[in-house]
Amino acid sequence: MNKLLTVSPSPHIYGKDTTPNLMYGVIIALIPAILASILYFGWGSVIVISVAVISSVLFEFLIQRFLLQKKTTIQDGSAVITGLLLSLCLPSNFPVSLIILGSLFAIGVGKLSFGGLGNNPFNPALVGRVFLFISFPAKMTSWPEAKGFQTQFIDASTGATPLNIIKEGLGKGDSISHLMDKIPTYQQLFFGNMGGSIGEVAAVALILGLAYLLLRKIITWHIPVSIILTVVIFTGILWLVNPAQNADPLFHILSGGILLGAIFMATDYVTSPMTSKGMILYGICIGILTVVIRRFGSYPEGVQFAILIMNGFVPLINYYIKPKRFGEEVKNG
Amino acid sequence: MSSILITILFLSSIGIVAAIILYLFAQKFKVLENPIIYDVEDALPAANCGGCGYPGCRNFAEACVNSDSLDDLYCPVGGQETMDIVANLLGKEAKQTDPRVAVIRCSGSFKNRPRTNHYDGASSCAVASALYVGDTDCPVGCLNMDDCVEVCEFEAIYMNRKTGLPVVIDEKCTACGACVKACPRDIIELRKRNKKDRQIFVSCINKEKGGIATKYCSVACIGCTKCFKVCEFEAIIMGNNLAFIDSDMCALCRRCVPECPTDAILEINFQPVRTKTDKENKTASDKISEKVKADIKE
Amino acid sequence: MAKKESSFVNMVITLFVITLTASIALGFAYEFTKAPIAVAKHAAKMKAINEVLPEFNNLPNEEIYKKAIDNDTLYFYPAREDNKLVGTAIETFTNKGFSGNIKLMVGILPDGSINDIVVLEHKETPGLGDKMSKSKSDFSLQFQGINPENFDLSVKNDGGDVDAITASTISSRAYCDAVNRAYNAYLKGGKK
Amino acid sequence: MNQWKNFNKGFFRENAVFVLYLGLCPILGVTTSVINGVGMGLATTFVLLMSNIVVTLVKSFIPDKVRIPSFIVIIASFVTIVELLMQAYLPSLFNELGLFIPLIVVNCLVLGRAEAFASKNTFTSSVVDGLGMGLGFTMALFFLGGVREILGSGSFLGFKFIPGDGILLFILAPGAFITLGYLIMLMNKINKKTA
Amino acid sequence: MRINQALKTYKRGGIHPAEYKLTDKSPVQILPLPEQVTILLSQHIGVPAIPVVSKGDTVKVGQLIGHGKGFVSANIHSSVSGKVVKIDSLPDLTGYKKPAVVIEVEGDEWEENIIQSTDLKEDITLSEDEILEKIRESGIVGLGGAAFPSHVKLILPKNKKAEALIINGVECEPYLTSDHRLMLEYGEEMMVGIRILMKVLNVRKAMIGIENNKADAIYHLTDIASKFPGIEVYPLKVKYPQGSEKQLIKALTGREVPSLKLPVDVGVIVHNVSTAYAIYEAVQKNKPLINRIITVSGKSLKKPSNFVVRIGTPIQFLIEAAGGLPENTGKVISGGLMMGKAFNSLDVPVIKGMSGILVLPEDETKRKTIEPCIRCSKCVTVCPMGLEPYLLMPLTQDGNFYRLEKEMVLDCLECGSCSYICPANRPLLDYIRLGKTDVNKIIRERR
Repeated sequence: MNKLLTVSPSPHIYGKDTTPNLMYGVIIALIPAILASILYFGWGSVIVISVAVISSVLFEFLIQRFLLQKKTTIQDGSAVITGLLLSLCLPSNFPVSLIILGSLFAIGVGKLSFGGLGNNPFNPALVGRVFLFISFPAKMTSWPEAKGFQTQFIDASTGATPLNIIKEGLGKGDSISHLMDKIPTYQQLFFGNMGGSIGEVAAVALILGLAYLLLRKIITWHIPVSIILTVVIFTGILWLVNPAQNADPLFHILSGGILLGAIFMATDYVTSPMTSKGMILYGICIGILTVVIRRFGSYPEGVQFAILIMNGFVPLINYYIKPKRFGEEVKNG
Repeated sequence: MSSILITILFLSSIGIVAAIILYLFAQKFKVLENPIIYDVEDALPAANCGGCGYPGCRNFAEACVNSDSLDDLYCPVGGQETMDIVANLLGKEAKQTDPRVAVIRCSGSFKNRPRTNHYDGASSCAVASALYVGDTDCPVGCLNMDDCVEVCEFEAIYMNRKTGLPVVIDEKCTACGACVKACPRDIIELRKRNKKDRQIFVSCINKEKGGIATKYCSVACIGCTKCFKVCEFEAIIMGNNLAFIDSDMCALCRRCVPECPTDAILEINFQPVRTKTDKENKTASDKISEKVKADIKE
Repeated sequence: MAKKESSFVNMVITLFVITLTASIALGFAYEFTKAPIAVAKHAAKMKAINEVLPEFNNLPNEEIYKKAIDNDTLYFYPAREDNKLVGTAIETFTNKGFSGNIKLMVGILPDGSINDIVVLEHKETPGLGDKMSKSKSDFSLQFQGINPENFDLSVKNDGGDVDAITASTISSRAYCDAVNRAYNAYLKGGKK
Repeated sequence: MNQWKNFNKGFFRENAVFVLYLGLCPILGVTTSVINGVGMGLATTFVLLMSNIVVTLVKSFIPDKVRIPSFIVIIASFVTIVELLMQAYLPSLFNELGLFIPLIVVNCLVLGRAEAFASKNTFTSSVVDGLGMGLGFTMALFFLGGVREILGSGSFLGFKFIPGDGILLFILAPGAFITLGYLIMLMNKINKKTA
Repeated sequence: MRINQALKTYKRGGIHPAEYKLTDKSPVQILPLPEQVTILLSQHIGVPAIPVVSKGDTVKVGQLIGHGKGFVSANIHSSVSGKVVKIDSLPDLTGYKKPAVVIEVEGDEWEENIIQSTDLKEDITLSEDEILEKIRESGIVGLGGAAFPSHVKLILPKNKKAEALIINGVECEPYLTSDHRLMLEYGEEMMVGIRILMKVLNVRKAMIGIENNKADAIYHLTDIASKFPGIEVYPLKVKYPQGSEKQLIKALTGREVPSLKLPVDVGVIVHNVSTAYAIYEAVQKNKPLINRIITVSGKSLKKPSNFVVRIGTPIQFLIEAAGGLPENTGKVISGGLMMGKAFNSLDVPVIKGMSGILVLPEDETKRKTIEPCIRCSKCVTVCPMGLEPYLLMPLTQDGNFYRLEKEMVLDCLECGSCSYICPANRPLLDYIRLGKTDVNKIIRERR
């Protein structure tokens, strides 16, 4: 026999999951949200999404190929996800040059500076988004209204997001019941007919994405459910204590980026805890921080900051929260 | 002018009070640690390689200060020079030790050692060695998966991809022994450093009988004792079908080299090239050391 | 070089000598720079007063008067052209800034309208809140020539007439607060 | 000892900011523009140089136990003198840097050099070291301030060449950290090449 | 045919690899004798046996050739009759050399006291001590794969008492069907074996755990179990690695064996079905462990089958009997796909713990390129022991053994679920296994 036998340590078969597989799964789960954004914001959202995705992939390629002189990893799809998630939390009239800058920051600083996929402590898309938010606050807080499909990119009429309305109204001393007349109905909120960043408006599309992710077992329920439940409980308590000053839980869930954050950003593999117990703790902390920032902070929305802050705590959570080892519970008898 | 006076009065009194307080504290909490530890630590190379057997240079310094004699303590990186300084600092005798260098005692290159199967696991000698015998039938030969290269703090070992054997860059090797510990096959040996880094050693540690050994590897030591017979310095020890040249005894006379029927005895950094395997190894290592030198110059 | 031993006398004497030398040096430096510092401070203030008021030929800081308001003191610098009051510069402040106090110099004309405003001191975020400085943006220009009697000195978000600096409502709000404080003090007897 | 080598060590090879990571607090605070950075750098250089000189002159008279208090007094005196001088003759720069000038006292760079170098070396070496370290510090602040000013406000030395707002993040504290990180990375790369 | 009822299983972790039970319908065939057998003297965990024959001796089937000295060791018997031609060191399946006896086959002459008839002998006449002695003499080891000497397992520590006997018929590895066929074809003998074990251990209850992809075996055994009081059959959900002792105990009794403790600490003893059968043969028929059932399988093989094989038969011989080695063979594995070891050459003999030989084509054997860990936490989710493989691998690479021990690396079953599931193709188990060895070494040094 002239052919050499192969020897390797066990196991000798492998599952079907691969990194690109999982990444493309997330992209598929994002399709409803992308479609919804195009439906509501038209060309603006098409431009924002395509620019962000293309520039993210391009920057990953260029930096890896020429600056780091490593093998490029654009085919694993993680750069596409970064671009998509970044674009989904931008307003539809965001200038193209700044989107490119945001992608560069997300990929270059948020991801590759730390050693690329698997080593970044913070979610790169959120790093990019927070960078843009801090650097260009004016452009990041003018939200075009969702008006159905439209062809022009820069829309003159901008409006406030529901959360903005509430925040500023409360600042002026209005009561919630009065402010609720100014914001869209729950039905509109659910289907996404409101001002906001392109990806976060349509709750129904995001929930469809969540269902897909759970069905394909790409993520587990722990993070999204614990974030959303915490927000519901926390805002519910505030609401019950003082309904004049606090919006109800349903409003909080449907408005702003909680769903997008809880389903797609907090669940990012690299930057979330490894154990289910850790995931639940992480989710609860994100929920609490979000509500605290929304209600008591100076920004109307806080999901991004909450997730980034908790990203920083993930190594600590991983160190202290261990899975339940086999043999820990000893039954007598 | 009053402001000047106030400043002077105020600051000076603070100075005096502070000095008194400091003095009292210094009396109360006298330093317990021997300050000479710092001096010893300063004299060490601060590589923290662990070659001395202690976790770091600081621990080694403590050990030097606390022990009665320096006989068991040796810093392989700093070498004799450093140990002399340390001994001087402590007023103790440093044991005279020769500088050493690592050598790879395997010549089982791809050409010399036929592969009998193909390994497809994690790229680590330790993993492969724990799993099975290796790509060839030789149970002690080099597994060529870079464990020694990765562990070297001084970039003194690299893997020659053509032969599949690691090569030690003599100039950079500090004989810290990290590779010796890392090698699951115990191929690497620390030998006495000779003039111009010359070295003669048996490049095989296979203890099988000659017939079996040569089946695995064409340059295996077959324990024929030819070299043993020719050596005038009693530097060659035979045992378990294997010859071993004691580097402390060897006079580098090179008489044993041509005797070896399987070319298992290697000579490094000697003038003319003699044997086939030697050529292969030598030219490769020479090229690299030249390249390294060029790199340094840049 | 042998170090001195850490004995009691050594320690006390060393530290004493060092502090003594240092204090002498410091005292002289202080004396030496006292006058230039005062001059520099005065020049800065005068420059601001000059900027916020129309032409005058008296020395406003010699006619300075104060008024206590909100547990602090506002300084008034009346300016006269040939003994006729042409305006009052008011050094005002607010502690509602995004990061710390803001000090402004507000020039108010005798008819109660604002002539000009200059920022004396602030620690606002560069690029955002610091746009209140005249050199950085046109924000402060909107106050020129308005009379707070018929102009609500609060940002539009709060129902006022002031266009806030984009994305730094808090700094704008603080700015308005300081101007308001100066104007109210001016009305409540600051008018002389 | 070769004094040029000594200077270069402080200026480049063991640069206080990029290699030793000393005195980062004032650095991150003041480098929003080139002028601020260089001003701070020169002030620090002056203090460093003077304290090095004085420390090296008096080192043999100071008992070990009061070493640090003595050094601190010396440094603090020079810092106060710088502060007073700046207030008197450079009021506009003082306005910008005011808060950070007193902080030079606790800049570990100054005390660190006094303790680690000046108290052990000769007069000339200490002067050269002080100059090298101080100018290296100034250079680092120049680059940091330059990058942050260009990116953050689109201007250089106050001259605006990009219309509109810059990237705000670089003016803010996180921008300082990020810029510093990348400059350190660059420095390491250069150092490795020349090593 | 699957059983639909509330099935027992363990809760934490586990995976579902494809089953590929190609041979579950093929009856066990008796393999003809090879020309020469190589019987390794170290086929079990523990001290190798010492040869008691010398070159040139003539031996009979069942004759003692290696004496297991020491507490944890096992006797080795000749599996054929013939002449001892060599006593030497020969490579086992790791390629490292082990002492072995090579016997040239001459006829098939059995030791006189071995009862060769296949009649079922139900009465257990021997006393407990006699049974134990018999098991020890016959060189019985755990036939599930670990090859731990069985008599050692049956001697309980003084202050411990077993409450139940668990018989492992799970066979959760893909391809393997040797236990399945044994349960179907030698069910009654096995039951008697279980009764013997119960007598030795002095327990009233024995539970047979079988995964419900072997429904015919479950029905068959449930049927005959009615004749044997105290023995019950429990169908289990299909889940890998249910065949692991700790997981099986958890599934059947709900008890968890604490870290670094033995099953007897929670009052149970686990034996494999094949071991039970071997014990029946040893006790009732005086037959030492000289043959076993081995599944030879693989998608590319012409005739995948189950064979009764004499210990020491060369692997090459077995593969020839199953249709020869296919052209595109990349890997040959001893044992299951998940935990088995790959052969580096086919000149290796069958040993007691070998339950199957799998032939994999080339395209299935290639490992994919290792990518960076994306921290997807799938390895943590599937680990049946609640460990964190993603962490253990870099800890091993860094040599951080103190932390490794703290992270309970010694609890690892080496089931391979983590490497199986990893989307980045990381060799998690390769390194964890190394970490285990290293930590063990350190613990030994500490003593």
